Amino acid sequence: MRLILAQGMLGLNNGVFYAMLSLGLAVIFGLLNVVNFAHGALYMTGAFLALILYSYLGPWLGLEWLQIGFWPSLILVPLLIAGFGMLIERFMLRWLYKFDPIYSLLLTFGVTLVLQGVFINFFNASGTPYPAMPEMLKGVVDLGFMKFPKYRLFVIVFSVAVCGVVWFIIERTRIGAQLRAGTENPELVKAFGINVPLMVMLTFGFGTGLAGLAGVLAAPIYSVSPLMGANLIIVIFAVVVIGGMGSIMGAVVTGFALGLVEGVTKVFYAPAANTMIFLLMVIVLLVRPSGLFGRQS
Amino acid sequence: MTIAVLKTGADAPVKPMLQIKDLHAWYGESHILHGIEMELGEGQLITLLGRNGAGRTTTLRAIMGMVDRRTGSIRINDEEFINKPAHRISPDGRIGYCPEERGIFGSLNVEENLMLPPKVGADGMPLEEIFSMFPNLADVRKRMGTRLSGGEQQMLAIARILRTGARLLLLDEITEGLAPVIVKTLGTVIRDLKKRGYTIVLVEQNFRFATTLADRHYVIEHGKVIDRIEAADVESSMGRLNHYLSV
Amino acid sequence: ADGVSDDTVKIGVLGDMSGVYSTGFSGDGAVSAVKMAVEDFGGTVLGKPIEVISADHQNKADVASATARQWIDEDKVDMITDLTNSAVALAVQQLASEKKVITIATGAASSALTGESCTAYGIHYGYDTHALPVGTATAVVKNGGDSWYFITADYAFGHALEQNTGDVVKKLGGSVLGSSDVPLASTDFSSYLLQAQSSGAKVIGLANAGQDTVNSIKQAHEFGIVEGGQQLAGMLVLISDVKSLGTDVAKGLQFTTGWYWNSDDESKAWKERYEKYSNGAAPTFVHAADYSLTMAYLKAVEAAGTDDSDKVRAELGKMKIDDFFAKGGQIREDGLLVHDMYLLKVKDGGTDPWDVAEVARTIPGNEAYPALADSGCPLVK
Amino acid sequence: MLSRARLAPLALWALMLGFVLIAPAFLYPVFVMQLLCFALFACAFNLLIGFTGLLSFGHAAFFGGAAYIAGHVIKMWGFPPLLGIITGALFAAALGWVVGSLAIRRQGIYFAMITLALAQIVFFFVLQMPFTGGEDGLQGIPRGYLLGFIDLNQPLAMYYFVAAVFLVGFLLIYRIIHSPFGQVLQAIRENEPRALSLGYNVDRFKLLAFVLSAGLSGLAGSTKALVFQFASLTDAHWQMSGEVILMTLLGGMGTIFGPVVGAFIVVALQHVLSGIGSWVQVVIGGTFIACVLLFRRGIVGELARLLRISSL
Amino acid sequence: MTDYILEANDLTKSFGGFVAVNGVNLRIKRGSIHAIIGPNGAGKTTMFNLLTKFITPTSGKIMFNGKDITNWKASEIATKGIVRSFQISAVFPHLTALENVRLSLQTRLGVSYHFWRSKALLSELDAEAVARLDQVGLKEYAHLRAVELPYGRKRALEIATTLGLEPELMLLDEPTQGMGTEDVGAVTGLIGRVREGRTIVMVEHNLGVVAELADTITVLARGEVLAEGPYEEVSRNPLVMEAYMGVSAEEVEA
Ligand SMILES: Nc1ncnc2c1ncn2[C@@H]1O[C@H](COP(=O)(O)OP(=O)(O)OP(=O)(O)O)[C@@H](O)[C@H]1O
Ligand SMILES: Nc1ncnc2c1ncn2[C@@H]1O[C@H](COP(=O)(O)OP(=O)(O)OP(=O)(O)O)[C@@H](O)[C@H]1O
Ligand SMILES: [Mg+2]
Ligand SMILES: [Mg+2]
Repeated sequence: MRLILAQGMLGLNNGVFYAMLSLGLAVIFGLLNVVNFAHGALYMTGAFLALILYSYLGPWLGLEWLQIGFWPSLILVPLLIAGFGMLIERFMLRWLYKFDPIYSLLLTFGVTLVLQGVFINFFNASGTPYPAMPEMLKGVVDLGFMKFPKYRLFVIVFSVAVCGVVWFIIERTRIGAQLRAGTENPELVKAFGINVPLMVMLTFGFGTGLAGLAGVLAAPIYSVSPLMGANLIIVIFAVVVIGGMGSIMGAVVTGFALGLVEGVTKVFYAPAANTMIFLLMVIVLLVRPSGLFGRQS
Repeated sequence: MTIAVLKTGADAPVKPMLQIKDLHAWYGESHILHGIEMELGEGQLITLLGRNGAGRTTTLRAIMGMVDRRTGSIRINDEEFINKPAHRISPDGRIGYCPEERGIFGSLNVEENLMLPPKVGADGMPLEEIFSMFPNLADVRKRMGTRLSGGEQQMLAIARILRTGARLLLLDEITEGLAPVIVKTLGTVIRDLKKRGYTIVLVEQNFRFATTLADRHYVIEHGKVIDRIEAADVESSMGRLNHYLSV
Repeated sequence: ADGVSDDTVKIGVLGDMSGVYSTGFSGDGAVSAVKMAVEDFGGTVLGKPIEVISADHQNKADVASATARQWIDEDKVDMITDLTNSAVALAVQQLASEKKVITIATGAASSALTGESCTAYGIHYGYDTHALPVGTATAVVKNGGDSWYFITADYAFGHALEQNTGDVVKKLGGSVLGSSDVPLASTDFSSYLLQAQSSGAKVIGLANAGQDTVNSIKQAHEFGIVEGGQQLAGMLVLISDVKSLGTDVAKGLQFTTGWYWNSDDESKAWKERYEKYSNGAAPTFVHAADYSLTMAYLKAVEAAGTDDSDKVRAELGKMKIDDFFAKGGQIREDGLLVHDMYLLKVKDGGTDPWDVAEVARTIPGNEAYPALADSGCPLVK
Repeated sequence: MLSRARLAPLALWALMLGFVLIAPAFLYPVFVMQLLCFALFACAFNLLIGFTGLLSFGHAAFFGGAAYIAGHVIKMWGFPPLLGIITGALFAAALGWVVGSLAIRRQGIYFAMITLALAQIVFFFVLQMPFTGGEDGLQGIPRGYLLGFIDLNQPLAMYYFVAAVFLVGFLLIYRIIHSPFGQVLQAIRENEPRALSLGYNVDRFKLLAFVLSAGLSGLAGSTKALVFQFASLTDAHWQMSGEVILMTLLGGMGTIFGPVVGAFIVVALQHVLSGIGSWVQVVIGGTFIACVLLFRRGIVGELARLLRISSL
Repeated sequence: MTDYILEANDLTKSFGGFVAVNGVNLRIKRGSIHAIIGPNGAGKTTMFNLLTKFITPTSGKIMFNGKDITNWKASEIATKGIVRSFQISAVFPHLTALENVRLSLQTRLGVSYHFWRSKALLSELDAEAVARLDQVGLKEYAHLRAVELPYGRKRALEIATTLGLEPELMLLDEPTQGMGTEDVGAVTGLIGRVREGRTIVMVEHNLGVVAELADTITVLARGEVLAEGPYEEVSRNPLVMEAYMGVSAEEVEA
């Protein structure tokens, strides 16, 4: 039982990343009808930017004292990634909307390869540890059934909050209202004088920014490696197929839940843990092809 | 069928607000509008009449840039709009558009729907005034768009553009599928708006509703204006109109 | 055939240039060591130039074997070395032997290379999964760590290391409670560590290497496992790993290695030369092995008067290998280089940044490695 | 006089056959064999994307899966090489049936994501099944004797065997495209609801196309396993699925010769650039982006357009 | 055999909470042309989709020639004699006109799954395909790709293809939509010609066409049947005038 709880906590910890990434993917897909394959790579880039800002930027600039730590990175990196995402949207994706959405998938796949390749070249394929975990988050908390690292607990709490905020923005504010309206009827929203192309660009930036944020959060846990996003993105796709692209809530809940399921599976039959999510996907496809939270089409 | 020659109204006494010349529009490959010509002075109200599928909705959508392709000339307050991107048309022309299918967003509640279109002018109606004009809406402020009755949706669609400060309103079949009592309310509202100096293009199947309001009628068929009837001439043109519109 | 084929002696360094083993084991460091040896040898042998080429096998056996195949078929490589990653080494050794080309694996550890998968042209130089636990596991069990749980890199090397370590533990009366197989280059070991923790074993044996080892040790600390009373035993640890862990995390860690730069003056001198040669990068024992084997190979070519594989292999078997790296070394029929090993213990930093450990015990070659009679190699039966 | 529309395909046929026949005289045979295996793989993939309009992001599962099965039956069960690769192909077809049945429940972008995820299950199986050798791969697959007497360890014998497999596969694909079945596939790709309204059971056609494509990919995979005497995780990895998409896209989706050209370019590129390490990935990714943005028709597709020929 | 080739009983379809078709009863007389009219969004296309099983009804029953076909698959329905056209033109754009028509003939050969045979064997169908094209005046366009045909001819090609299946029952969704006056005339004439020996159900906004062709008219409004009968009767029905034509009953009287 203790082990189930403990693995469950770890699962939840992974679920954080499933949730944050599928959230960003859902935001992007919802408005642009683009499946952003590069989402995993942007998550990886986020982690690397955090690492670079701390360990490499100073030396590169010849300013040895310059070390941008975790907290500033938590704000800076998502912005940088969002900016990068917006460039991709503005100069590449935008030309593809009028074609089959398959082309945007392939484009972002290409972007993934480029990003991976670049980082493998500069940092090699194995992981580099991120040394700047904030002091106050070092150490463990005794949860009774296990000792759980403070930082990981922070990540869980923080990302639940982020998901909540995103949900609030999308579902409860005027910007969110515009986004949701844009999803429903982009043509009319445009006719109301809202600059939909700009909004699309910002949304893409926002979605990718979330990936960057997840990357920063991941950096102190997993070592930062060029392939960290590659395997994740496929899991995220399965999460998305299971959850359905219907709702923001759906993405988040499915993400956390599947992390949990995966964690608990490790207790019973560890080798199946990797496949568990994919098997669930098969079952969902058989029973409810549009996904758990998806709109029936 | 007879195709009447369009009489251009050179004697329009008011400042022209909207002038359309040789407007063509396409959906994909289908060529829907074949050279629409019309004009409208400030503060006036015109209606577009015609049978189902004649192209009236498409005329409004073409003005809003919501067709796949359009050519010709659309001038609003002497500014050319034919090449404007869709999202600049409403703000630059201070246009409010109320689409045929009402365009209420199901995932937004009434207030969010109301607040969605950005302001295009300073003199938009404040919310209180809107709610006093449509008391029904005040009661359902927090209800989601999908849950509204047809009448409520229609009112919301009109209210939504009044808030923005638009001066030129394009209203498409606002009485469609509504109970007579709501139609009457809408009639009052439109009259009121006209009094306040709004310029209005009304697409209507409900001819009776239209005649009481309009300064002028355009009859559209197969994407062309086939006749133009001034309010004063309606009585004498009843025969012609019946021919155009009845079966 | 006498003389040198194609008028050059070509050495191929097939290593992990970008992956988990690219620092410490393989990578540029290995290429430098081989090149340095070639230069030290004079750049020519039997009057013919010596050429060194290198490639990245990306830890993929198929990439490695395709590269090796082309090296042999097209580029006429005479000897292939490094071969860090046991899966790679096994694949290439097999292929090369079919084509009668000598391979000298260093970074790879699996004892299968000279055991059941041995070949007539395959040599294993430096250490293996049999020798590693002899020092470390023995020391740990003798200290009371008699129940083990393994975290194992899920491929040839990890399984061999787990197997061999388990044998040592059991022989000394200890027990193995279980194991978790972890894919190579994982970044999150937490759930496996929890399994290990809840198994109640006194010792968590890390049957992995490189970055994997570093990450598992780090995360064990992160989850408070060591404070919780369990002991970690890294079965393959490099001094570069110790450095990247930091001595506070690694303090007290014991590990077995094939060479330690600070064990004698000759080694110290070589380390200094190597550092100069490779712009300041310090060598690990794998790099030392790379240097040593290159020298040995070239000497054998010279002695044989040809680069013909059969003759060179015979010379290598006859030679005594006794340099700064291998003391009392001998390459046996099964391809194994038997030499002394060292049990090191992490200490607080000395004067040199690389002075992270002290030699706790020198393990004589015949204790570290099984006797030829006990070799699983079909060639010696 | 032959018209341009007839001459151009003939020229390409001649070029391809000529190359296949004499290539080993001036190129490293193993390299050419690799080219041919990937060319067949890309053609098989193209059957789906180019002629049925389905983007599978999981074709590595069939390529790699078949490689393992062929390797296993040849190495452990002593199957002769030809029977071995046919077994591999049949296995891939069966796997294709399973994956296809699930995936065609969703369309477009979802289809791609589902095939990707399902292929990942296959990947994990390959990783964990005892007979596959996990990360080590399945090594040392003997080439053996073709039909009992042709020694495939002879480089040229092996080469012409692979060339024959390629040509048979290519001709089969050519025939499928130009069969009554192919005609229906094209109809489905162009207007699925219309095909349905004409009485075609669209799902069954798609599934059969999927199975054929999977089986032929399997043929390519098993052959590659025999060439390298190796089945490895790389063959089943999603990046392989991406590579075959690139080959097809680059050469020209929905063209006959495009995938062959695309495969040649990609494989040659990887070969030539192998010295620059991981920059290869960057180049490949960049090529992807360029293809998608600049010439979605691919090389052969653009050529056909320049020559104003409807298909090449 | 009943007099009615197709009967829909109490057919209902709801999307989420929204009921697009609500308890519609529809009976189509054999050999007639039956028009369905009604305001936009009345549920006409949805009706077509239900009748051809492109979507599954929420409830209700569909009978074809006295047989219950409610649970048949779309492709099955098509092969058994109910073929539809689409509101937006539906051809195979990159196939030639001939190939388009041939696809509808091909089903009879039973070779559609034969991936190992050459499509040359389909040429035995060419003569008939050309005849079909001739019927709609497209003979000289046989080798042009469909995408190159003007809009009106595409609709004609679509009808020729539909005819290839020799359907007992044809469902045409707005066959004249988006056409110029001359094309409307041509298509009307074409429908008049091909009605011989079959039943046609059409959705059409162009009342001229409806008046000329239809024997019976069903008026749908908000998913329900508002009126049914011959054109003269329906067009005078005050409910219809109000809901569809937009003139109220008093106006008519006045
Ligand atoms: N998105 C579209 N794509 C293709 N054709 C369209 C589209 N929208 C409308 N049409 C066609 O354009 C023509 C004109 O339509 P429009 O909506 O302008 O008619 P209308 O006069 O407003 O009639 P009503 O609203 O009564 O149907 C019709 O034939 C219609 O079928
Ligand atoms: N898949 C769907 N999901 C939700 N609502 C739908 C769906 N399909 C149709 N509807 C709704 O059902 C109603 C009827 O649609 P339908 O297409 O049958 O109208 P129609 O009578 O054919 O109109 P038109 O003359 O414009 O073609 C419309 O309000 C439409 O929005
Ligand atoms: Mg309209
Ligand atoms: Mg319709």
